Amino acid sequence: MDENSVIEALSLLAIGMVTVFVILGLIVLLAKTLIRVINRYFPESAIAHTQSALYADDEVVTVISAAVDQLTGGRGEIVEINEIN
Amino acid sequence: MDENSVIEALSLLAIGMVTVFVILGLIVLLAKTLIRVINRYFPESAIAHTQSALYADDEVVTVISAAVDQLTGGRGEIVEINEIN
Amino acid sequence: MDENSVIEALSLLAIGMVTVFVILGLIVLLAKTLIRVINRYFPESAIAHTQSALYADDEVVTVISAAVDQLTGGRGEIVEINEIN
Amino acid sequence: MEIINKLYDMTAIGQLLEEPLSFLMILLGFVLLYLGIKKKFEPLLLIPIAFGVILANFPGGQMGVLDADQAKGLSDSTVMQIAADHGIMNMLYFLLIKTGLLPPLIFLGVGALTDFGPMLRNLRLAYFGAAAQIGIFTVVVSAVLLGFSLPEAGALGIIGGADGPTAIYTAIILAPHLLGPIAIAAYSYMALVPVIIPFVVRFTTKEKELKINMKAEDAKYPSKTTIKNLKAVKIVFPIALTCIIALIVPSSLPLIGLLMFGNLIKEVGSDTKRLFTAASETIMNTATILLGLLIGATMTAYTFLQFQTLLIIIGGLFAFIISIAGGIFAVKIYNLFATKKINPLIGATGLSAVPMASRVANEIALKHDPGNHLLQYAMSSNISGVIGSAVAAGVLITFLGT
Amino acid sequence: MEIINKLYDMTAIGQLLEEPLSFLMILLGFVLLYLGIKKKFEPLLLIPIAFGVILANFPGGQMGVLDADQAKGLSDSTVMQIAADHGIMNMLYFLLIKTGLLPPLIFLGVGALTDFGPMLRNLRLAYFGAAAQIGIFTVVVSAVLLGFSLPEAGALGIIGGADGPTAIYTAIILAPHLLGPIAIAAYSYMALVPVIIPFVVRFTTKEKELKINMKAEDAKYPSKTTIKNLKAVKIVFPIALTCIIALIVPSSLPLIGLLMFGNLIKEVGSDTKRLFTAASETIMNTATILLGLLIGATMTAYTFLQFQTLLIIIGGLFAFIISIAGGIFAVKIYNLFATKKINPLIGATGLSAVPMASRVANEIALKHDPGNHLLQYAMSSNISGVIGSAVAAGVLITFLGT
Amino acid sequence: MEIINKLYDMTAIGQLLEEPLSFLMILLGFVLLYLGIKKKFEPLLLIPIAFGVILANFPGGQMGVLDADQAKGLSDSTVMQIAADHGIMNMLYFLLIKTGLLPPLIFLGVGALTDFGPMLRNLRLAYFGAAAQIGIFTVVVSAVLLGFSLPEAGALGIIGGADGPTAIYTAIILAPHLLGPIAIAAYSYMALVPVIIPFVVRFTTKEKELKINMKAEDAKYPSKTTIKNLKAVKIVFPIALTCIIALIVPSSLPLIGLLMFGNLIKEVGSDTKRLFTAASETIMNTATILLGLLIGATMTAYTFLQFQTLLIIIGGLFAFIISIAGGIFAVKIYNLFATKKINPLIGATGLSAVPMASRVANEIALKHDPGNHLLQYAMSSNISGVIGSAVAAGVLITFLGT
Ligand code: NA
Ligand code: NA
Ligand code: NA
Repeated sequence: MDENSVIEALSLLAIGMVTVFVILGLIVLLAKTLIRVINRYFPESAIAHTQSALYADDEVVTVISAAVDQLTGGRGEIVEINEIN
Repeated sequence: MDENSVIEALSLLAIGMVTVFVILGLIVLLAKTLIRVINRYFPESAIAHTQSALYADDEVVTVISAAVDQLTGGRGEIVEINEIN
Repeated sequence: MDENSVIEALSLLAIGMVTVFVILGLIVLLAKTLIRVINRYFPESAIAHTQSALYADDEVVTVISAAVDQLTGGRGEIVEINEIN
Repeated sequence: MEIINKLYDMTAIGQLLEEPLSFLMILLGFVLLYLGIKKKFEPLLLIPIAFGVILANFPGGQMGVLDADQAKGLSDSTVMQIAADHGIMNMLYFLLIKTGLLPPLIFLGVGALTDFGPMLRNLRLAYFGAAAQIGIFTVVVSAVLLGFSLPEAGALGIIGGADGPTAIYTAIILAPHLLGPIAIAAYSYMALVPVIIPFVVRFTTKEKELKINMKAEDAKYPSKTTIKNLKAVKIVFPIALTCIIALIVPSSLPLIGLLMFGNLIKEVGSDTKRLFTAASETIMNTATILLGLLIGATMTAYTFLQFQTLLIIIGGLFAFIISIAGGIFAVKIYNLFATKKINPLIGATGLSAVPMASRVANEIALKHDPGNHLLQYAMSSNISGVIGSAVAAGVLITFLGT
Repeated sequence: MEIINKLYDMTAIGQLLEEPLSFLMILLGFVLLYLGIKKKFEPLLLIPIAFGVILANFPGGQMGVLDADQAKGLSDSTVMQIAADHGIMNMLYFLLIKTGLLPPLIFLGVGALTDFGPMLRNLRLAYFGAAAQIGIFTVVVSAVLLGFSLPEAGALGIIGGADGPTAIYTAIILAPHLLGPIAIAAYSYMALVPVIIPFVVRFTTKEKELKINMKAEDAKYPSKTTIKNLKAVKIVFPIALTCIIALIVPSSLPLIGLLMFGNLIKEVGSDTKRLFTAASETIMNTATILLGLLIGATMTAYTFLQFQTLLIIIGGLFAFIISIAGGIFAVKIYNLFATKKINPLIGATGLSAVPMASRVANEIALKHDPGNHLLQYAMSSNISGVIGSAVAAGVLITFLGT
Repeated sequence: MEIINKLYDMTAIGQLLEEPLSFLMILLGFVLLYLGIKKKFEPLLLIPIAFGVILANFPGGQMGVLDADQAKGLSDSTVMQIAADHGIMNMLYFLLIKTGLLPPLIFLGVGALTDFGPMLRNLRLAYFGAAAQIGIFTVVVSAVLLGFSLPEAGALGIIGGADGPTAIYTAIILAPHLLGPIAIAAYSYMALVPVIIPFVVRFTTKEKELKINMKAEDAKYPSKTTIKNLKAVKIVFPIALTCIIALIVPSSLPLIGLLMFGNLIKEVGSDTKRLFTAASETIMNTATILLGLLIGATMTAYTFLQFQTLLIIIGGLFAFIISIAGGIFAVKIYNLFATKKINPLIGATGLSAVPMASRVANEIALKHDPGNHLLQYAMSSNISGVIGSAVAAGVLITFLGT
């Protein structure tokens, strides 16, 4: 154990924690800006669309799963349902 | 810019275009020969089979697609139907 | 052809055949021990479960296959049915 | 204070301010991302290229490929040394790009996804895939006149082949330092085919020509040969084609050989399903993602922001235009002598850029005559154009490669 | 008799008896197999590692990676020479691990499987992914005090990042001779998160704090911004994040850059489906299997059975504990000043170990209040913890790498 | 005129006329394609090999692997240098074949596709997978008598193991210059198993023996042990087997170790699904396509059209015949002493060539007694024959490898 190393390790502790906080701060800041800019200039019908689509999908998946379940006695699994673009 | 290079580039223009035409000519010739030879010696029930199979396939695919459509509310897609050998 | 090589080849014949028999003997011995140990200490409901599952699977597969067959006119193939864990 | 200095040294800020041109490249990365994501310009290639550009131009991350001077002699280093000294991007670049490995691997996948049926049913039209290579060689001559070296001119001209992997393969062998701009030009113009083809068609064809109905001509002058056993023909064809190319332009073999092998294992069918999956999915997808990222990684400010790049971008466009026009005029000349007329759009698709060129040609034809579906015909010259440019690449590599 | 001698020389028995410690390693392999198969501790990593350990410690099969002394200078040999002299495991080790290639490739896949949605919806919580890196740096200091060199201490500390590929990447660069124990410690403690987190939580939090209901808080103090176009945000976010990291900690770029690229091609959707499949399946699965086997192969008796290994195992545990506690106390401090309270479990998940930490946190919360579903909130700090540890790794590599 | 000369020089015609034997090889390529495509002889291997042969024997395309003399010392060159000087096929050959990497990778996939169930249920029959290795060693002796060097003789003999990757791995290590003919012989005879086994059976067995009904024998003398927990046994078995092999014949470990690891990740099930997919699909398919092409690429006229090749083809056939007969006679000897009789077909399947040999044996049995389904029994000796030949390969490599 050498004293310089300990000092460098301690300075790393400072530098490292400052850096992660700065970076995550910048990321948060940037993400907020992004969201605001996109909300203002490209709002689209996004929320409604994606969310409802999500629920719809869930419903459909449930229906299909039930059908497959019945056919396979609970042993079948739907691996993938691809959405048509 | 050097004169020899220009001359070589021009000769490349000639060589290149001659080569692509010669090769595609040979390919066409060979393909025609192939078709003729296979038509004569290995005609099989090929046309009828492949073509009708094609249409049949299309029909079947349509039927299955319709079924899947109904089940998935138009969101499902048939990724692949493998034919049994 | 050199005499030493022939002798080495013959000794390889001996060594090789002894080795494969020894190894497969050890494997058999070990597998038997394994089976016995696992039978005694971790018997679980294994046989019943896996075997019946196997038959059940076959039945289910038959049913699904029949359905797919009917839909596809015999041209469809079930690529994979994944079991839910 | 010392800690702040250390922090500053850790960042890329200092170096970036010293190389402000890097900002321009990062901006270019954003533009390419926009084109790939929003405008859907060849997203499979442009998005990885764009991301590669961004990663490469931030200094300090070792994500950019060394320029030609820095890389001199590096082929003598082991991949481990390259990775240790210059990072994983350079390692992958030397292992996969410098060796010329990725383009043939992608051609293997392309072959497995190509159907030669339309070409076999309309062999006559395959010649226009030859005619439409004229842009390549014309631009080679022009580039030499503009001061490019012969190998550089060859790499520039091949953009006119309108085929990504062929252009990249040729550039790797003839002028690796121009790989970035050539790849960008090739894929951008391929993405712009829906704009470029109509533009050229407008200035080179007449309404009457565009109305030539291929199906009607076929009905008037029916072909004498029908293919009785298409499966057999499709299996033998790639083998035979490989032999012809191997005999005449062996330098094209790494491309055409793998293209045809991919096609063969597709046509053989279920017996080689595992090979088909490897070619068309595993290898193809992996090669695509790496190829894109690595091409992007070559586009550092120092390498890309040269006057040459501008000339390549312009030259590439001319190569495209001349190739399309070449195909069209070849049809016109053919029509002078033949009674069974051909729609000049079939010449335009000799460019390749499969299958978008064919779709564009089909749309133009339908605009002039709603009953004129010529997609299947266009696919014939379109696919033969792929072979044509690979052959042209072989010629260039033979005569200009070291 | 001579034949029996020859037979005996062929076997590994003689050599094994000379290196009896190898038995211990093989036994460790069995234990790891048991943990991976029966206890389901990170089976995707522990099973290949365990099998690699077993293969490596039977002498004569050339399935173990050379130790640092034996490997000195081997980076100058070609892969063919390495394979010929030391077998395929060493060849793959030098080609894929020594170069640092596999961890970024795995991050490419991880990115393609990560959803930043929860983090974007709860940005405030992302800070706790920073706080929970404290274990890394604290253990670096402690390790130096215990006599480790600085680079070794850095590699040891990074275990506290609770992220496999990051730990492995850092170890490869800072202290390749410690790769085995570090990887084992990292993955074992990640597998033990369901034990470690409740343990730390019990000693650092009060019942009342654990009952803080995130949804109720959200209802009381609703967020001002809603995301109107989530898809657009999710596409731009990985690009922007890459630029920030590239600017501040370029050394993290091989990890974060590929993580974000993987995420981008996932978010773009169907246009880049082929790239997504390559990243999340082909490359990810292949890299995982090879990474596991090769890490196992580094764990030979000579390399692993050192006092250092014991210290790494202990140090790694402390790094985990301190990171979790760091996250928890950061929340407590925040709660002192804020009116909108946060459940300290959200701090604990800043550790990363995605997504198990979040699931564990959710279960603890539900135990104290059956209506307190905080999974989505936990995922925010959880994912930001991945970024946090990659940044920490970049800092360590910048200052301690050669 | 000058242009025509240049054109002629570009083609392969001149060189081909100088090496007319290349035509013979190309012809052989066609024959192999015919066998693979039309006759369905191991299409997954023979079609890529055949295509590789065709590509390799057209001069000028750099698609053929250098012969031993030309390749001397090339392992000291980096892959980049090899690619630049000798093309991508040589680069891939040195990277993937010369290193011995592909056969173990294929064994990883084979293991993931193998079910040890039949063997575990009929352990007694596993011994015949040992007996049927006699052809290997007999032919080694014969080959030495015919003038082959010992390593060459070992590589020749291993054809009698009737297992592709094992034969290729052994040939790579013992006699890389014979790789092509050995691979061709191994896969051809494996494809011809439906002809060879009945032929040998006809001359070595009596009607009465072929009618021995395994199920009836089992009913008469029921086995004392039943497997109560098959899943557990199947998980522990590959681990235990690996340890035995590692202890006795460590040289087999690259093959057996990966075979068993592949099997383990299959048996563990859903927890290691990603690894299973990587092993049995991604890695397996990619390795198969490359292995085939590269083996074909080694078969240039100069290397293949040697008198040795003829001897290898003949020797390989004898190795097959003797192995089958060895298995059959081992059963006969066993039947002399045992009361519970065994059908000699179970001996024949000790050859390996999984699973075709078992299917052929089953058909022969059914022909003599329509109720005699012995497929499951045959699979036991069949699979143990795979282990047997990998062990034999290990012995040969230990004593004959440098
Ligand atoms: Na073209
Ligand atoms: Na973390
Ligand atoms: Na065998």
